Amino acid sequence: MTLPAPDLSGSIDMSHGGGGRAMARLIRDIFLRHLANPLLDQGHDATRIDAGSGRIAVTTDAHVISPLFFPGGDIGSLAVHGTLNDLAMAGARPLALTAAFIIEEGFPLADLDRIAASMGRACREAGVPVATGDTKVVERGKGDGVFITTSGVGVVPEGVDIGPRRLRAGQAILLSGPIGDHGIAILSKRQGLEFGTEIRSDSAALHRMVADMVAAVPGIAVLRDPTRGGLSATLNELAGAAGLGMQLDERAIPVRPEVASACELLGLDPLNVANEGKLVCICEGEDAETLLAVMRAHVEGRDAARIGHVTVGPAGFVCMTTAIGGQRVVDWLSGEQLPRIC
Amino acid sequence: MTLPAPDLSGSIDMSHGGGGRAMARLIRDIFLRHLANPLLDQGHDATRIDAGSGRIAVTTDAHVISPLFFPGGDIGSLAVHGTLNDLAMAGARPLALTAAFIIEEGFPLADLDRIAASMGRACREAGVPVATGDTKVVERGKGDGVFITTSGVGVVPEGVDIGPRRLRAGQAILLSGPIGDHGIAILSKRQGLEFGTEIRSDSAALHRMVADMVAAVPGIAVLRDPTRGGLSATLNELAGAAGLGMQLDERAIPVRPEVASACELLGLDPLNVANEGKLVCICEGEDAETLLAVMRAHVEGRDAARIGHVTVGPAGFVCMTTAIGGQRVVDWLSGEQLPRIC
Amino acid sequence: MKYVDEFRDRDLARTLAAAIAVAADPARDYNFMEFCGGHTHAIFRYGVHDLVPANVRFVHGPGCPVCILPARRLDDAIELAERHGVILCSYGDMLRVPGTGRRSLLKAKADGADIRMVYSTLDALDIARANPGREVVFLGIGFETTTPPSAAAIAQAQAEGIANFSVFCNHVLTPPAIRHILEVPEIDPAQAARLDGFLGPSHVSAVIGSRPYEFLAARYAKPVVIAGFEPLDVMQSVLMLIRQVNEGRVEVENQYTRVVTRDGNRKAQDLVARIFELRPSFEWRGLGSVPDSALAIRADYAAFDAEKRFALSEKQSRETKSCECPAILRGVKKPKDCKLFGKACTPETPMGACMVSSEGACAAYWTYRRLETLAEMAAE
Amino acid sequence: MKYVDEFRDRDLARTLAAAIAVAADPARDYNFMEFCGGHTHAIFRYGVHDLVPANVRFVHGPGCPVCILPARRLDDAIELAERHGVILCSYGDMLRVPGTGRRSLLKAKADGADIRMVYSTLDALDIARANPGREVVFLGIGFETTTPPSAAAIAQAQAEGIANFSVFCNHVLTPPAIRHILEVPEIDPAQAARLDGFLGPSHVSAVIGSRPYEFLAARYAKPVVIAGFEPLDVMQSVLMLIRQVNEGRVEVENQYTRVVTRDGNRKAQDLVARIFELRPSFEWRGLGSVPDSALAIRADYAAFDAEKRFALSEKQSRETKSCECPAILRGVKKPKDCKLFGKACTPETPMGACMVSSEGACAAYWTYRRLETLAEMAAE
Amino acid sequence: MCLAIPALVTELHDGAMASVSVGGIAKQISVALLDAVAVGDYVLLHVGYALHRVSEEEARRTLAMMAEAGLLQAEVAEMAQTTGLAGGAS
Amino acid sequence: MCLAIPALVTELHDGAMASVSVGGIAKQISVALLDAVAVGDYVLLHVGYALHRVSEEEARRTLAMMAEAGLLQAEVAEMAQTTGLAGGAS
Ligand code: SF4
Ligand code: SF4
Ligand SMILES: [Mg+2]
Ligand SMILES: [Mg+2]
Ligand SMILES: [Mg+2]
Ligand SMILES: [Mg+2]
Ligand SMILES: [Mg+2]
Ligand SMILES: [Mg+2]
Ligand SMILES: [Mg+2]
Ligand SMILES: [Mg+2]
Ligand SMILES: [Mg+2]
Ligand SMILES: [Mg+2]
Repeated sequence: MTLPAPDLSGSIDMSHGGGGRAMARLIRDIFLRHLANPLLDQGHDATRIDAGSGRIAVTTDAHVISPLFFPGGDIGSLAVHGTLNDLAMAGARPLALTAAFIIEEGFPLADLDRIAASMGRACREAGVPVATGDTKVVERGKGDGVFITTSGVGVVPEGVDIGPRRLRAGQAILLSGPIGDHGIAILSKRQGLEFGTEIRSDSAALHRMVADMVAAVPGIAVLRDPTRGGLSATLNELAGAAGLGMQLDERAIPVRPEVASACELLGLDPLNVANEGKLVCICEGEDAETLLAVMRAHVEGRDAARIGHVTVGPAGFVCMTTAIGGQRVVDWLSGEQLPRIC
Repeated sequence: MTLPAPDLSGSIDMSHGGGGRAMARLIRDIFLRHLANPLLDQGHDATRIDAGSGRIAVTTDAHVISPLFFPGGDIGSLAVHGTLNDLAMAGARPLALTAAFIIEEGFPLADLDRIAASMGRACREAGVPVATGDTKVVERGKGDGVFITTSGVGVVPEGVDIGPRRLRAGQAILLSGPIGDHGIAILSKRQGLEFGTEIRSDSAALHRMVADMVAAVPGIAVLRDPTRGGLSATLNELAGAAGLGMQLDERAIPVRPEVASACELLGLDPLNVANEGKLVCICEGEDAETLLAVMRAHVEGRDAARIGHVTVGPAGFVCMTTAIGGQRVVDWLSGEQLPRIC
Repeated sequence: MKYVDEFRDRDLARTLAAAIAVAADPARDYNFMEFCGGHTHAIFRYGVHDLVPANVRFVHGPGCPVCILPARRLDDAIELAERHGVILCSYGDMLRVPGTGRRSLLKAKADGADIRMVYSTLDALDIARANPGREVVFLGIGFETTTPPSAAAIAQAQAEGIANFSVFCNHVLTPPAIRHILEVPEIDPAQAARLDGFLGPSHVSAVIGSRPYEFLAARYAKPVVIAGFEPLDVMQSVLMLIRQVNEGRVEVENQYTRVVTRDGNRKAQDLVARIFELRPSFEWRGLGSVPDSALAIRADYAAFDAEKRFALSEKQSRETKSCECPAILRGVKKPKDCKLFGKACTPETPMGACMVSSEGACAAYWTYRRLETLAEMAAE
Repeated sequence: MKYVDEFRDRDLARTLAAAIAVAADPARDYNFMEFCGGHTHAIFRYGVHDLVPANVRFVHGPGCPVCILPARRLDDAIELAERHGVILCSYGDMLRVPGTGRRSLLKAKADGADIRMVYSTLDALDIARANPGREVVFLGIGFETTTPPSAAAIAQAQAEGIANFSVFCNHVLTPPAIRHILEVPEIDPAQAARLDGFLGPSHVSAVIGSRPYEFLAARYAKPVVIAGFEPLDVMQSVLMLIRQVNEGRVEVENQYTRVVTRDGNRKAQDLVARIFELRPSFEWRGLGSVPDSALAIRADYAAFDAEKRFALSEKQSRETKSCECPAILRGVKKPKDCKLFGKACTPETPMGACMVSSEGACAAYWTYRRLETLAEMAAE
Repeated sequence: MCLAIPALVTELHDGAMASVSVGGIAKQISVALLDAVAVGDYVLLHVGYALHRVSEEEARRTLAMMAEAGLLQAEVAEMAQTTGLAGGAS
Repeated sequence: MCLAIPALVTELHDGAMASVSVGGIAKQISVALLDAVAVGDYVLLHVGYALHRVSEEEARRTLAMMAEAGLLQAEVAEMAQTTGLAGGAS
């Protein structure tokens, strides 16, 4: 599909969201150009997908990140990766995505184009199409550049049954790589917190690695991507849902030195910082090495590590042996993560 | 599931979107309370659905309406209806919805509760669950109360094949009822345009009526809901996609007297005004009466009418015999619909 | 809707069409100028063309206050919002009109200017009351119909002491514009001779009455019918014009008797006279500088005059090149004569005001009749 | 990370733990007050408890500038943002602290106040430069460590003539607070006797040196070790205190020699002395009114003093009822002694500042050690 | 130009304001530009202001003339006189 | 209290500003509170300002003392003298 390059010198105005021709042109010139695929080309508000038989998985995430462009990605690639990963965390093979855009009046077309191009690239690399989309424009001061909500549908292979009910004491807790890269990459671009050093977001699609993991060990108990709220939120949520405890070893949890430094500087705990290309896998202890090997064979899991295990109790608590050998509770993040001076 | 009534006296702040416990509590107290269902209760970011076999349909729409509450509905019911209808327009039986919320700092919890309650009601009435969701909070001045993106998945019955490729000259164009109610209901609540008279949005779920229509006439060529951009946008899009023409009869198109009056007052063309509970059905001429009868048996299609037919040409043009018997082109809305004085 | 639906009746339209067909002499042409965009809109939206013989032709006049506002005045309005930081209140009609460099109020708004659409000057006053710390400027456009509401707003602001409210006045007058078309030879020497009569502005006459058009019959020997804006009003008025022509009468007739009288609304006229005074001349897109054709706010009310309150810079304002709006507004060209029509210029990318105003001739041809227009263009 | 990672080494921690175990006399208790929240944080985050014998106890002091700021001052800050419409710049630490009626700066922001988190006074100055039409107030909190950056900002604003910048000064001093704990009998007569020594503030001493703590040894016969904030620093300092106690020495020792000297940073001290002067007394949450314990901006710099620029109203400010923060800040109660702990009061719904500041004792017990704490509470 | 529409006055308020019904739509408008407006009057509404009264009788006459458009020659002349217009030259 | 962290000065700028590396993170800070800061110095960074120099030698000594914590009695006294502190009463 080769359309002539459109004029991208202007900016979005309300007419781009009015439902008329200006919007149709915007969709053709930007979204269809970058996201073209046979499903989207059906030209329907709702798109048919051949799921074959089997169980399907659906997911949705609204992406509201600021800044929109950051080292290692942008809101477009992030929106694709985030939703692919949520499908993968259900053990599902992603079939298709949908994407809904809420764009602020005055947003530069060139930036939108760049974002859509990045989404298209991420989709092609992942081998998963955007099947349908939607575009709304809001008045200046009623949005923040662009928000993208992506939803996803996938098929769950036979025999895969992933969820917190499957947690048992003694299971191993694996982490696919160093934590905190995404959250620190974003913070490093926020006004007043800028770093000169580039810390890249880990934003990445994990479904291929997960497919291999599920193929190697169909009985994986839990997969979860520690995004907003970081590793601490993910593990606390799981411990709470399962009514079990967890015991971590701080020294086993990989954190890049620059990320650790940034956390020291801002008074943050890396355990609370968001990731966008990492997963937590909980499995029987005897499967841990197999799964670590599978993960390490993928670039996304190169630094995978076993970071702890599930315990009978204290129920709902995540505990950790600290660097110096003491004990602490690993709590949820309280409220928003704020840099601090004390 | 009976949870104690939560405290709804406060308002949203950034911590509600931080990924920590405050957010978990918000989800439990408001979203789970109103939207609880076995799928959502899986507690996963991605939810499994048993689709059986067959083709599935997916859709997404971002809802950014202002005001959030309007006669005949609110953003919550609208978000449910809009997405159910998009699935129905593919001839699909809706299986599940997802809902992603972008909430502005300072938004009253009580309003959010009211919206979630309305979504829950709409879902129960429709018999379709919200399978998974997501919540983001943006700073004051970077949102507009709340935006809701709903996506949907459905199954397309065997033998149903709906799409603009199926259009043929001679087919009948049916409309399920009077147009313009939704757009005028919204405008009537905008600052400076208030009417004293209550015009109610037509917001409604059409999938049950569509299921009956598809059962009665599996060979329906096209179904489409004339939402943003109104009937004119829908028909122009179809005519353009099919490379055919359309001929309408202005006097056959139902418009409520109050809606017609409001359009006169504001200088709007009812053909350009949004609907949220109407559909256009294009079918073989011989099936028209059958389908009209099916529609009229539903409250949503009580005033269904045959409003025109597909023509060979002029390709891509929608023409109309006017009230006085002249001819005109029915064009897309240009840009945003603005009230005018001239 | 009373007084509306009855005047869109298909049976009555057929009766009138038959009468017009009988009355129109096939041996000659009838070229009637509808001064008003409102008539243009009604003719196209209802397909009145299709109900009159081909030799009865409509010539579209300059009666669209949006279309005739030159780029300079729009650029000034944008400057008020952007440089002076005022809340600029405008009727919806003006928002998409391109100024210099095709920049519109809507684009200025997207770029951050505080531009608000209002339905009435009453709303602009409300905005001024609600924002005492901000300057609120109402962009006053329109003919004699729309001028009294601007006058009323200024009177109200004075009575209440609303000190942050002012009007950027662009109100214009219809009779001088019509006279200009007929009188100024450099506009088009053949034009005056070609026109067989006028459909007179009805809502303007609701305020000023029909008397101000009597000069047309008296001095220029052109039949006039003050014509309502519903399609049957237009058809009946056409019938009345044809009969005047056929009978050699030259009169100001009034088809729109349910609203228009000879004297109009004296109270509104007095209020306008109290607040406004004639400008010596005003620039009209298409017509150029027309003497005594527009209003300015009197010195007594200078406090409410945005032109006096804010220093507006000198500008190199320019209309879009090769846009034929000017000739179309004078009635000497049709949209099909513009090579941009339907190509570079569409309602989404308007090059001229005639394409963006719903009352503009280009917009009407595009929206309601572009099939025929594009076919004619291809044929030529 | 150099000078950080080495001081978190597990093997060295074991060595120190062994030495402490050997040194600590099992026949007695060691009650050491860590004045600083920074120490509290390090002890809990690294589980230093688990590496010292049970008879070595940490008593948490009032060294958290967030915790000791009374509701009244926070209410004043909210008033500056809401009633005076200033841009209020604050370190992230203050945003969630509840004032009267549990209203925080974050809630005021959600309700529309313009409150901005800054990382440095440098950023607050940038905001003032970027918003010349707005008043920008920096909420100055902190001990001697954080005071020089506020002083530097005021000096810079004066040098540059940044007229819209001011500081709402809540800077407080550590030595008077420690003296107050030991001296004022109505606070708790038994307290002074119970304490066996102090872990002295290390970053405060980076600025003021160790000399200002010599009175503790000299006048109150309490051993002091100026202790770094890394967990090994704390452990080594504990060992040094135990040895002083065991040997009957009463000295000011300096564990944190890599940064602290006896004299501190004279340049910073001079700048602080130029801009600020002692307040006769200041209200501390927990300690009440403490003489000579806080700084105010000198009259020479009144233009940069938010308390002088803006009229702050009289208020009925109130701390949350039955919050035990005051007693906890004096070291006479522990979080488990508060019946709200973990029930009504959690970090998401903090009833007192000790729960919201990361340096607060309640937050530390909740975040890192609530298992044990809740168990103890259940047992009692 | 000048979108205007007939409105039925349903209530009069202070400050020369009135409630009107525009084909069933209730709206607040200004009647400051008209004298002696009464409930039950139809007025021509433009940008929130009543510009002129609408005459029921004249509307009826106009419709009647349309219905008899073929026979109308005589009546046109009559109408012109009645309304005091048609002061043409010729 | 008072979150502060060691930073390596990598570049000096006008206006008493400096570039530092905080464990590999580049950051602009103020050195207005210190005299004669040089590239290669480690400083203690707090809320964007360098508060004090960090002494490499003292850090090494401290770590060495920790490693020999069991044997340290004598050295503590020595350390106190070296730094001119320990002016205790007793
Ligand atoms: S078509 Fe466009 S460019 Fe041409 S005359 Fe009309 S408005 Fe001007
Ligand atoms: S637990 Fe909460 S209420 Fe109790 S003392 Fe601590 S901060 Fe105050
Ligand atoms: Mg859709
Ligand atoms: Mg996600
Ligand atoms: Mg859509
Ligand atoms: Mg914004
Ligand atoms: Mg996830
Ligand atoms: Mg999700
Ligand atoms: Mg839709
Ligand atoms: Mg989510
Ligand atoms: Mg807003
Ligand atoms: Mg649709």
